[in-house]
Amino acid sequence: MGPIGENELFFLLQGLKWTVLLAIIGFIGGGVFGILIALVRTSKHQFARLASSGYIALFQGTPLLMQLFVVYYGVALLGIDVNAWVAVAIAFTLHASAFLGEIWRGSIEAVPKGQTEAANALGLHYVSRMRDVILPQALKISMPATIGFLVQLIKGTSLAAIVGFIELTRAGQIISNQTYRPLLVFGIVGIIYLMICWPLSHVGSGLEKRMAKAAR
Amino acid sequence: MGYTFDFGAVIDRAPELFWGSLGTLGLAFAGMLLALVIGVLGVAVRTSKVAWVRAPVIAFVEVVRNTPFLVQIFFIYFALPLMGIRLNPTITAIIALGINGGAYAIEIIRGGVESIGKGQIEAGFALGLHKADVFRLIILKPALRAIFPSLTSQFVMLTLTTSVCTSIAAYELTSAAQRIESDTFRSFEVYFTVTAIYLVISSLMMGIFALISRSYFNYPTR
Amino acid sequence: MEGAVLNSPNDQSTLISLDKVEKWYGSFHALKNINLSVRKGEKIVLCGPSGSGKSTLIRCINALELIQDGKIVVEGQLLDGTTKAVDAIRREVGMVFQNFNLFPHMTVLQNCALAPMRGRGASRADAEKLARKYLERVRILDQAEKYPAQLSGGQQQRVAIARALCMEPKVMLFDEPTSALDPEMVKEVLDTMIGLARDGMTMICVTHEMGFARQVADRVIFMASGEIIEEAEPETFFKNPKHDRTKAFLGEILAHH
Amino acid sequence: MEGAVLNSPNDQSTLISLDKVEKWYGSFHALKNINLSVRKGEKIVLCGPSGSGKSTLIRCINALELIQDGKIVVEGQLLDGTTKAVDAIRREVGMVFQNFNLFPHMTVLQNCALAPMRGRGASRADAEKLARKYLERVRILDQAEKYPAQLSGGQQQRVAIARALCMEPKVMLFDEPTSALDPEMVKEVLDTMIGLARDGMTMICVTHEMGFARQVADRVIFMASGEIIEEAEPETFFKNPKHDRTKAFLGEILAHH
Amino acid sequence: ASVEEIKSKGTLVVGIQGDNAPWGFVNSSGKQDGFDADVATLFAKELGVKVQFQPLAVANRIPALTTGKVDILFATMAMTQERAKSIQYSKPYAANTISLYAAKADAVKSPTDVAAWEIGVPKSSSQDKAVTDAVGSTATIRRFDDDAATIQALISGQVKAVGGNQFYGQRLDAASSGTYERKIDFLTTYNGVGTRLGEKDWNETVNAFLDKIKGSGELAAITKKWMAIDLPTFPESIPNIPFTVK
Ligand SMILES: Nc1ncnc2c1ncn2[C@@H]1O[C@H](COP(=O)(O)OP(=O)(O)OP(=O)(O)O)[C@@H](O)[C@H]1O
Ligand SMILES: Nc1ncnc2c1ncn2[C@@H]1O[C@H](COP(=O)(O)OP(=O)(O)OP(=O)(O)O)[C@@H](O)[C@H]1O
Ligand SMILES: [Mg+2]
Ligand SMILES: [Mg+2]
Repeated sequence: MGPIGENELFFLLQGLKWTVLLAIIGFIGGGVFGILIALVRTSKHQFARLASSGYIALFQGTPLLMQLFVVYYGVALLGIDVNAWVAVAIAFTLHASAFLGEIWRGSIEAVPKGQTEAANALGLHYVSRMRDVILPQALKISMPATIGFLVQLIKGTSLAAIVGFIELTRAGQIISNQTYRPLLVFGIVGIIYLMICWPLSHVGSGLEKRMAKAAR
Repeated sequence: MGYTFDFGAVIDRAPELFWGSLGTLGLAFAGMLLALVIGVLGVAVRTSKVAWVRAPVIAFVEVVRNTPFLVQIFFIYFALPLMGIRLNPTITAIIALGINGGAYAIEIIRGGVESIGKGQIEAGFALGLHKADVFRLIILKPALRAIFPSLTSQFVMLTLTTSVCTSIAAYELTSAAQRIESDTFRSFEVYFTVTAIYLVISSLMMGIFALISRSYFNYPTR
Repeated sequence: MEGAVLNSPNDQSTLISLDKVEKWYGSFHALKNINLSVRKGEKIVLCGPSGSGKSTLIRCINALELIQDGKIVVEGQLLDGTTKAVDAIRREVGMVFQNFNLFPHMTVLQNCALAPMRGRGASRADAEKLARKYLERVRILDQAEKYPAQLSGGQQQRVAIARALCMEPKVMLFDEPTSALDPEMVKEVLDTMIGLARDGMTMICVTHEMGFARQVADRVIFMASGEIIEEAEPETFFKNPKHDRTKAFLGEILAHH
Repeated sequence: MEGAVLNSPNDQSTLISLDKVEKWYGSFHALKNINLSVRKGEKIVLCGPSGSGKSTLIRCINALELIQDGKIVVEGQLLDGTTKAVDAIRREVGMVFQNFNLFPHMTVLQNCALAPMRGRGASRADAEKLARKYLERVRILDQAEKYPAQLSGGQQQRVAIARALCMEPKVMLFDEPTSALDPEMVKEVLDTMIGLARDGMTMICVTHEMGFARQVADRVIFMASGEIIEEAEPETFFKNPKHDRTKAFLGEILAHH
Repeated sequence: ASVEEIKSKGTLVVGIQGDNAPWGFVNSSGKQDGFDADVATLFAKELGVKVQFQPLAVANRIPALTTGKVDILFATMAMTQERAKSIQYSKPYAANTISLYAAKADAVKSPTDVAAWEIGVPKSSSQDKAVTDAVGSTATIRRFDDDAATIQALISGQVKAVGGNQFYGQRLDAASSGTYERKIDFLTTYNGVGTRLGEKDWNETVNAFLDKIKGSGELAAITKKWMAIDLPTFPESIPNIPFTVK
């Protein structure tokens, strides 16, 4: 039963470092593949649509913890040793791309058909149609949902504890079990999360305001 | 590695998994309903023109979205009793899920509301409708349609989040699984089985939402 | 007798008045010193070049735009952004938008039945009966069960007109109500509007249908660059326009037809 | 000389051909046995009552609607939903939508510069120069930095026209391009279109501006209920309509004006 | 990997608990510490290799061993028949007494007195098993993630009693001095070192090592250091839990 002092706070900050790194991996992997999933999911090809909706159902529908577990331990059962970083990168990318893909798919479909038609009538090819016309409008609709998910992803990095990362939540648990002050420790952990997630919300509403300039 | 799978032990405990699944479904549906109510009411207030009306909702959203669910559920379960409010694990779990899901739902739905053309709102006012009617009859449905996949995703996430409720000893699938695992030590078998059950539950959820979407949002758009 | 009703409304009270109204969009001066007063039963035609502020003006009358200076009074109520009665006023003022603004998630019938049900508390059956009546008037009853996205441009415009008529308002604001219609349909819709005018409805109509202006209007108002340039009875307006800008504009209309 | 260019295009090759085209929206039969062939440089005016299928027809030519039966060939390419070259064809076919479909997140200038930059790979500077040229032609260059939501109805329509012209296409499809304009502006826009016609552009134009039809069209096509009822040179069309439906329709136009 | 392979590799990967003070936990300077850590360090010294700790959660201790992520478990593994089917236990090297703790004000003499109570335990722990066996049919068992949450549940009044081990008394006293006391002792369990089934070399090496430190007094010293108690007496055998590979 100990007090919460400098040492403990420093330990939490060490955890924070991992949290941030893991979140960055998730953002990048999820963002890149999420866009791909969203585009495939809204494509003309029936098979591609079906495959991508299966992908989304699978990786949205199973707990991230299980995905991590399967990638790290399950693959090891097959005799392939997976490095913890690789496991985390794969699992987070699968998870985040499924969610972001579905969020963006929805907002792409929410852009009025007339916009696609106008882009088509201008003879724009697929890439330009998406990049210049559809995605900017879709992004605006999806912004609150996207920020919401990224914030959840930051917090979801705590699950990486199962493959041995002592990130923020795990560090909090450890300290809680040493000091027997779960409320205080998790209160501090909560505040640290608040401090790293808040800027993200802030960036989100800033982007929203910029895009609102062109509101109809 | 010479690991041989043996699902016998897991199959023996099928009834527990079944009741655990029902617990998860119950928590998920109740939490979702509460989240939807909070989301819709919250967004009505959140999109108000008056700053001091918006402020509490914004604060609620920021605090709840940016702190871990575990912290929230711990707070309700362990800290509220110190202030004289004692709730049992199931009620605690539902409230925590509802509040957490509600905060995300408010923001998601707001995205939809803001995608509605100004002309729609003006037309509603021009017909002499009250603010509340304009929101309820004119904005809400197209707004929900615009963000429905995001909302579905959030609710699938909420369904999976029910597993955290095991930490305050609420009865659901993960706690059943953990018990089976600690009794049998068939970790892989238990995890695979539970993952499959979660997949079934969330596919069910996605299916229900797809059905709602298909019957409720089936109007054509330009 | 009809002519008498048409040209001298029996009630002389002022229903709408605008007094030194100024409207800015950011740094763009959209309405400049607008003074206008409309008596009960009066019909006004508003015309002028594209971008001259016609839509802005009628939107202000329905409190859809905030003004920066001046006063607008509708039915004795000052519109100043805090008016509690604004919903009640709007219930008496029907409006047909230039771009229709139909509700995409409601069928044509639901679009039209909405205001009677929610605004006046009519039963669904009564509201739908009323809706059918006005849909029939604009010859589009056969499309009652379709959604707006399934209609042609002209059909949408007629639904927008029917929807506003279903409010059975005291005042109607029309923003180019026949722009998307073919000549046959233009005639039918104008005939409907003439009928309304005969029944004593107050009307402000943005249009370039000069036949309609001649036949129905008590006054024609010509706007340019946010200002009211000229205001006169149709006869005088068409025969002896005072202002050069008006002359040029009318020259176009006459040459064109 | 101008008249010669106008009435007998020097190239006789067929640019667009529709053969027994049938289009259904669900159970609604929108286009019935449409046969039409347009030579290079030809100008066609399409008219007919509201809901008769005019917009649907020109949308089919740009492959924006799938047809259920028949064949559409544009520039030698069969449009059957699998055509690879459809983007390339669309790059040669400009279109002005009845409801404009401007891109709300881009300024007027960006709306117009997009196609030249992305379709033809022009540099930004060149594309903007082109955009300014056509914006000037429709008298709206002063609004270049505004967003569509900040424009009046007529201004939006002119931007839509400028945007299509910036593609400098071989064929233009106009869907009621002057519906939201005042008479002065109508004249200016029609003059612009006459200029394009003189330069040999192929055009299909949905319009009820009969002056324009008389002055420019090689053929006038009259549609009703999804069918082509009558098809003739303007002179014949206006003076000796064959079909009763056409006569009734034209009667309205003439009485009306 | 065999013992010989580890010796030539020079590093022993030990699976250990990361958050179960004082058994095994990562201290706030980020170092693995605790009773198990000390014993494992001695073991590595015995083999002449470096020790590398892999902190594990309760749930993934056995998978980490069976998939070869760790070489051996010094992970507070209470010896049970079921677990003995998945891993090979060594001879016991630590003991754990499980008791019921409740407020002094509540009179409890025998398990029948707690019928209809809500009782908290850390899930999947030995306390869980012991309390469930003893009163699971009459009382409501609430299973929490860890000791900290279990103790907090008692302090918050969410449960009336908790099933705890020998450390709970001092922790409850620190939280609320003089309010709670030990009521009933259920049983004592023993911890063993875990190795993979059938790997005779590991089992024999560990048993020999344990005998040695029991004899030399090193284990007693470590026990005193972390638990403030004398070395318990260990049973020679436990039914259905073999200490050696046949
Ligand atoms: N939100 C806005 N921001 C900036 N300028 C605007 C905005 N809305 C309208 N304007 C400008 O105000 C002027 C008047 O617009 P208004 O819509 O009233 O014109 P109008 O007379 O109805 O024209 P039209 O006949 O083309 O519909 C136009 O020049 C337009 O560009
Ligand atoms: N998506 C749809 N589903 C069902 N019916 C439709 C759909 N789109 C159009 N229609 C119907 O097809 C017919 C032809 O429509 P179209 O838009 O081509 O008419 P139009 O000749 O352009 O009329 P207008 O002059 O009013 O614009 C109309 O009766 C319309 O109701
Ligand atoms: Mg206007
Ligand atoms: Mg049309």
